[in-house]
Amino acid sequence: MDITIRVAGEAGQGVQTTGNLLVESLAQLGMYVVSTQSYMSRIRGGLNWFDVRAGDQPLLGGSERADLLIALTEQAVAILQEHTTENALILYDGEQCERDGVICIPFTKIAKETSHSPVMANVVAAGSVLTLLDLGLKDLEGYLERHFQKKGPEVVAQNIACAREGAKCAARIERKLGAPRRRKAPANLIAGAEALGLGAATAGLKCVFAYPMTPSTATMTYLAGVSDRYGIVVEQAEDEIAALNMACGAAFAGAPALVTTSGGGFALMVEALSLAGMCELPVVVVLAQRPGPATGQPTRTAQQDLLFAIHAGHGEFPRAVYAPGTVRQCYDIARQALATAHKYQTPAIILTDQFLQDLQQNISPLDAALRPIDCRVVEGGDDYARYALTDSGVSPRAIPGGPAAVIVDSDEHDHLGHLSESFQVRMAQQDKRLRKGRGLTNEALAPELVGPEDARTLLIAWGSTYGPCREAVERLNEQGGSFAMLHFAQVWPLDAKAAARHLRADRRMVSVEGNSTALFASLLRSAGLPGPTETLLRYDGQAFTSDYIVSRIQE
Amino acid sequence: MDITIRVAGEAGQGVQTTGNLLVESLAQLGMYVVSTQSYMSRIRGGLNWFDVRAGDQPLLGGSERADLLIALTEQAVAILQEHTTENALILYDGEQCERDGVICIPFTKIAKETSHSPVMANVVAAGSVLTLLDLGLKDLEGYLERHFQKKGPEVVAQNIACAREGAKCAARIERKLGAPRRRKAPANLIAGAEALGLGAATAGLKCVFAYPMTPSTATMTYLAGVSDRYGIVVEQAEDEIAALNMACGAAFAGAPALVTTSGGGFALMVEALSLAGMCELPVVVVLAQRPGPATGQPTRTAQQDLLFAIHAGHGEFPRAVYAPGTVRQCYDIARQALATAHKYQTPAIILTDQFLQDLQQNISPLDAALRPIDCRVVEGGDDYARYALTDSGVSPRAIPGGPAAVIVDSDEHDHLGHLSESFQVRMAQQDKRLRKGRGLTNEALAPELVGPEDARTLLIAWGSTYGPCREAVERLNEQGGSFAMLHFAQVWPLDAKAAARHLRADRRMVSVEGNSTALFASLLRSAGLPGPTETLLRYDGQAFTSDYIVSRIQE
Amino acid sequence: MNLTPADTTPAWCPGCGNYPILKTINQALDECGIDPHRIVLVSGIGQAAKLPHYVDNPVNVFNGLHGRALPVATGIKLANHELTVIVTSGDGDMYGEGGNHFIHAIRRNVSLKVFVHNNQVYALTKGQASPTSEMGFVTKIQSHGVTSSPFNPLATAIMEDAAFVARSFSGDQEHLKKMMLDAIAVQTGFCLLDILQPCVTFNKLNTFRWYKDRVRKIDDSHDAHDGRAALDLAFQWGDTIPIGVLYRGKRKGLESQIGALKKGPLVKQVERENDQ
Amino acid sequence: MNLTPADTTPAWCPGCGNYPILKTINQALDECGIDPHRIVLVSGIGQAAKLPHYVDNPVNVFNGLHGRALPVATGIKLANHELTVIVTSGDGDMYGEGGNHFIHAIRRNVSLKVFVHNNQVYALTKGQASPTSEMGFVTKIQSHGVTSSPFNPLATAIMEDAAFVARSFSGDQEHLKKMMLDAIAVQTGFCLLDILQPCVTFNKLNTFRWYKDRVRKIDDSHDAHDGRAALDLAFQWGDTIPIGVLYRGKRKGLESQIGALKKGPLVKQVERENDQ
Ligand SMILES: Cc1ncc(C[n+]2csc(CCOP(=O)(O)OP(=O)(O)O)c2C)c(N)n1
Ligand SMILES: Cc1ncc(C[n+]2csc(CCOP(=O)(O)OP(=O)(O)O)c2C)c(N)n1
Ligand code: SF4
Ligand code: SF4
Ligand SMILES: [Mg+2]
Ligand SMILES: [Mg+2]
Repeated sequence: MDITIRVAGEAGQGVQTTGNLLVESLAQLGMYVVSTQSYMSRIRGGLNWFDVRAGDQPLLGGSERADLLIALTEQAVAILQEHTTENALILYDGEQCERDGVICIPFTKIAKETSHSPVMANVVAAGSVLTLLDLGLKDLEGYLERHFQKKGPEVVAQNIACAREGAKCAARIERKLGAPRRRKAPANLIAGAEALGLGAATAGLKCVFAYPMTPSTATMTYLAGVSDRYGIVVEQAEDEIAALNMACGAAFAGAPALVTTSGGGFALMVEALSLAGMCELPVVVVLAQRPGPATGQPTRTAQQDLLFAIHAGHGEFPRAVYAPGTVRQCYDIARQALATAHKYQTPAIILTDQFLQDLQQNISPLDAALRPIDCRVVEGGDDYARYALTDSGVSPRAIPGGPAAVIVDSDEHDHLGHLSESFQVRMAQQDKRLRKGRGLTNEALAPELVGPEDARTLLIAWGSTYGPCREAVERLNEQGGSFAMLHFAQVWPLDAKAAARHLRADRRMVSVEGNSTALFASLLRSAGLPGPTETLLRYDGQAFTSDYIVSRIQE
Repeated sequence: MDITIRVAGEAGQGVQTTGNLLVESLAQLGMYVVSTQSYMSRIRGGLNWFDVRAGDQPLLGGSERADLLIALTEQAVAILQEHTTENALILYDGEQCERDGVICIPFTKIAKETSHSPVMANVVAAGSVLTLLDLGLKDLEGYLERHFQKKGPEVVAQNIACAREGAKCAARIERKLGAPRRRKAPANLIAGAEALGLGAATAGLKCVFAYPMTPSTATMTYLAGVSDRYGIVVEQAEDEIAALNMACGAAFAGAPALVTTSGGGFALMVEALSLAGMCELPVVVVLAQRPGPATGQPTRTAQQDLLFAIHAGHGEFPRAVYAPGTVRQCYDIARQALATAHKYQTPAIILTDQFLQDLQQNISPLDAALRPIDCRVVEGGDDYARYALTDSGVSPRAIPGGPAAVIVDSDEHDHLGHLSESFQVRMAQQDKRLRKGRGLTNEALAPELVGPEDARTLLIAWGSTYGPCREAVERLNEQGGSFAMLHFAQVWPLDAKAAARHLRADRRMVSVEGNSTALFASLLRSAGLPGPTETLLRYDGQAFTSDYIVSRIQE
Repeated sequence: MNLTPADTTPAWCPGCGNYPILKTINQALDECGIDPHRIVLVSGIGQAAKLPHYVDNPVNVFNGLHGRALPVATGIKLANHELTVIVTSGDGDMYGEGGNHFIHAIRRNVSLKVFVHNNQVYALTKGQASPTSEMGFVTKIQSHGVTSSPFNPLATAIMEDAAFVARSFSGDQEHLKKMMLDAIAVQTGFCLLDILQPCVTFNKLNTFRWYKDRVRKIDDSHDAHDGRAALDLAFQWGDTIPIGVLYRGKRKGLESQIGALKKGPLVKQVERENDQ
Repeated sequence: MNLTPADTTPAWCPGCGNYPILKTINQALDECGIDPHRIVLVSGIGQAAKLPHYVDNPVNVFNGLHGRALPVATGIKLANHELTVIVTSGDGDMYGEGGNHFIHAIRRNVSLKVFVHNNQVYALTKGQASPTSEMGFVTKIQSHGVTSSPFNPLATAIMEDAAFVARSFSGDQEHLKKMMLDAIAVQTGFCLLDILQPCVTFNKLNTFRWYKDRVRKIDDSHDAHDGRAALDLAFQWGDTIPIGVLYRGKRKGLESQIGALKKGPLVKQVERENDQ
């Protein structure tokens, strides 16, 4: 059993703080929680919402409809009321509301009266919600005590008073909401954006070069926050071109480097991506997708940049493209991408998106200790050849400062790195670079099958749709369906052999993608794999949910 | 019958002038000629060559080996001697040469003696060559007279004297080369780069924004040369980003605009390409390919940017990607690209490459008269909506300055062009944009079949390999083979129906491509078409020739 | 879900310096005497760059990519040099991502009116340092404070001999309107108007008060044709910050130096050719 | 076909100003006292940018993309600030395609030695105008002559308070060497050395003679810490062109302001961590 609480209001009204307090409180209570966000490209006004979903089983995605809507504005009620479940409760932060079925609890007013300031309205709301869920205030009060300890006993007392006022109001409401059972779910919450950053930081990342761009900025900001702890240099570049070129320079000189950006910024990095391919530099690009073309819907989510990322850059060079599906995978794949980039001395790209960046989950703690990936280099000497021909295509890498002179060149070059006009040298070097593709393919992450091997319908998913798809499969199977999901956390190169075992033309295969032209389906076909027989696409800027998939798949 | 003359020497030594004089002379004589170029990325030194091929039938590409090598340096002999045909003649511009089988005619010295300056060495060489081909000097002399008339009778006389001296030396050589028969081939020579420019200029192009980059600069320079005649503004941008954004601005304001670039510059244009897709602006990008990744082989040829061009840009938007195969197609397709971009208000890309840019042919004159494509706009009024929803996806286009306020936005926008956060508006506009893809697909150029419908082997070609492939097919069929070629001058969207008629899995299908990973083969598969059974790839930076294809296809 | 179909009412915070700029530009557009249909507002991306969607008059708008307003505006001006092309942009948009276009557009001296809402911060992306942020300015990214020295747009424009270089303050609407009208009135060449604009949400250092206390109108005695004097003013940034017209250059605008435009705007030629 | 396997002998025209620059840099690298293995030469693309392949000493080389030498060099310096990072670039590379990095690298004051071979033309692409081409300069693209005013790199660098701003001339090797050594000797901050370099093939206007007749060494009395005086010198371009050190700024270099680098270069930390 699970329940979805939606906090909605204008940007700047505290939607996020309220949501965060709720999700933290419910996590403290031992429930499994996720939170997702929906916001506009503005700092004030408009309509944003923050969804908190809590359940007695691990949850992986959001819901289409809320069971409890906490509306901070009338507009929020007006627009979101019809997106609630049948018996939903709607609380409005005000003293009266013209709409039917809306319960008024003036959180802000109560906060002002109780603490002489409106800021604790979120605590009032939390008190109301916990009461409506019949969960009691004990844990919330404990949390508030710990959290505000530093600010002194008065602040703690005010907070607790606010929570109790909220509870009092809610106690008057007859209808209650059933709460999920309390489990021993992990208490610590982490978002995809942070898990990605933590995975990279613990893998030994040493510099981040970035230009702010939603929804990648969250990772950049997270890394700036932990930079002192892990000894990371975070440099804000003048533009994205500079960012990736800086990363190329740092990688050349021996410091593991990463850039964060979104589609428009990635577009500007494409030339330097090709540079990294040519000079064989280990760089990682975090490409947090949002709907395009162009500026598009800057704060929404999408999976439109798949083929762009795979084919970006002039010329042909090997690369790895990952697409984590869960918060935990964000952590693992950040590490994996850095390791692959270093092992194969070539760029790796991580495709994430606004949905996954903002997705918070309470999962068992991710290891925050430094466990650097292998990025050892060779010493080299007078006869050092940066691009020595090898079977694997990978040449021993030295860095400047040691006994070898390290020479890299964006022109075609010989084994020493000097520019060369020789056709033979060109062939030898291009073949060498391409040979790395073999190793990359051998090590490609196999797609993960969830559900029965012989399910009649296979949902094909990649990247952030993991959660919604997996939940959908489970729900559909509970309803007696025969569904499975095949999820790709690496989209290039593909582990085609493993995929082929599941992609069988004799069953219904539905490609579930956050884009309008079924890009992954096309990728599978181009790899000679049986293409999906159907597509289930969403490209309005909103994230998939299991609700959405379940309702569309049965059509 | 045809013959290949190769002029080779250092950059700056006059390889190109000599080659040009020869190809012009042979064209004047009524032969069918082509010339191709091979040069290094430097202004002086190294080894460049210029191939002139003349025949009694229309020719479409170059040769691997020369029948007559005119070496301006010893190094040219040393390197290129082994790339001559069995009974080839080798002339060396010097008084002695250590190598066997080399005939010394000191062109430069003769020029100096005859005209007191080395510049006319090329005329001496031309005199020798024509004599070796037993063609007489009459036409050459006429040509020199016309050409140097303006410089006065003395210069003309000196030129003629030089030619005669060259002829005299050659007359002493016993072995002669058979010359192709003289036909009535057209006299005027034109290169792919120029035909592209002329096609665009006569189609009504009004501005060119570009940043120099080999091998696209030739088109930019050609257009600068004819800018006064056609009233074209040629603005050199500070970088490629500026170039395409300027073109977007100009297109918005109503002036047909084009940019020229190569892979690295195109990489920088990718964000603005997406802008053109979003704002629905008719812009044309000439992408002259050279081998990558990165700076790669800046003066060589390649077809590596196919999938990059097709998928470039974040988000999904319609585009047309053309790949002319012949000099004449360069002209036609420049026009077509401008027309398509305007009809569908979306970007069009022309993929050409160094080989085709430099390829000169004598073809019947291209129409140099202005015949503007349809780029009429509507007037609009107070209620004008730039992005009105239509069945075709194409909205009536107005431009600023008239009675309508024209509003375009790189954010997702409503029908008026104002930025919108509405999910419905997003869907409506994304669907509208994508609907243009239907029209684009319906109008896609069908691939051209050359050779018998039921040939046992089908060569699949796109872009500049047209000539070499077609010649190879003809030669192979003359030798009793069963070959045909299917050539795509448009690679996106594909005319899949027309292609499917020829792409039959029951025969040998060889994808002939100037890249290392068979990009077009992958494109065909992704379109659900039967992929080629084999590939014939060249990616050393040199152009395909029929020789190369014939020798490899029989392997 | 039925969210507002279009955002044509300002999405700015209460108290934001962009409001008075919008108000003033509305007045300036009204008063400048130019038919709104012959005006194009060009912008990039940022809080400031949203302005074109909010103006009262039915002007033409090209709201392009972050940092790329100038090349777009240049293309528009070359296609139809009879249009008045006004760029409205932020400090990040114009001097950060768009820096290369800024220095080269001035060299080109293309006749644009460039209004930069300089709030010394990246506002739309929630408060990172911009090229004009003060040294020491602390943000979530620059957590130990900005270490780069701020970019000086006015000095750059003067040094490059722009046609018109001025500064104003969103808190002095009268002055701002005058500067806008002055810029619009310039016949030929590149016009830069840098506008100090408090961002109440992300810049707690350079507040309304902070600016208010420092801005001082440039003395009437200043000769805007004197480059050295103009540069001296451009370098003043401390207890007093000069506002007003710092510099006026004399070079001709790009459009008037191109042969192909002598016969009239390109778009007119397109029209003629298409009608034949 | 067996073309030369690698191009490590200069591919320049006889008489090109790049030769004396190469010769001088070889000497400077010899004489500066720095272990060549601790030097990195970074370049973009162009005739000038090929230089790193030709130097005598076995230094480290990153020959990157056109216009992008500065960000690459910045990344290198941040990864290992114990390296001496020298950028060799052309006027197109540095001030055209790379213009945005130029203005922001100076703001950042990252400790690089930037040598620009300024031949006032795009040579490698065969003679188009560059940002420093003179007005009126005729090329196949600028067929009616350049109309933009030339970019002034020295004034820009002075205005942005670079650590070291100098000009030299490839025709005066002694002076050039001194300038190179001076730049290399600067302990911290961004160093710009703009080198006038005749291109005998594509620039028939600014020839060796043309430069020779105009360059004049800056007087010993000039105080390089005086920004105004330095700017005055930077604006001199006509019958006399000053060469020498125009300006010395006092800001600390970027690397010395970053906390994470206090414990030593990042690469050392990587090494330590990998060894554990
Ligand atoms: C290529 C690209 N990079 C980054 C962004 C994200 N972005 C949007 S606005 C902005 C900064 C805006 O700062 P400024 O121009 O000063 O405007 P303000 O919001 O302060 O008015 C950034 C970095 C983008 N849209 N495109
Ligand atoms: C992105 C990109 N655009 C264009 C080019 C082509 N290109 C190579 S060098 C060059 C100009 C070089 O001029 P400059 O830097 O002044 O060097 P010079 O050759 O004069 O020494 C250009 C435009 C390129 N390599 N990459
Ligand atoms: S964030 Fe700053 S610039 Fe943006 S609207 Fe708010 S106050 Fe204005
Ligand atoms: S073209 Fe100019 S810059 Fe290049 S090598 Fe020749 S003289 Fe030097
Ligand atoms: Mg700002
Ligand atoms: Mg140059």
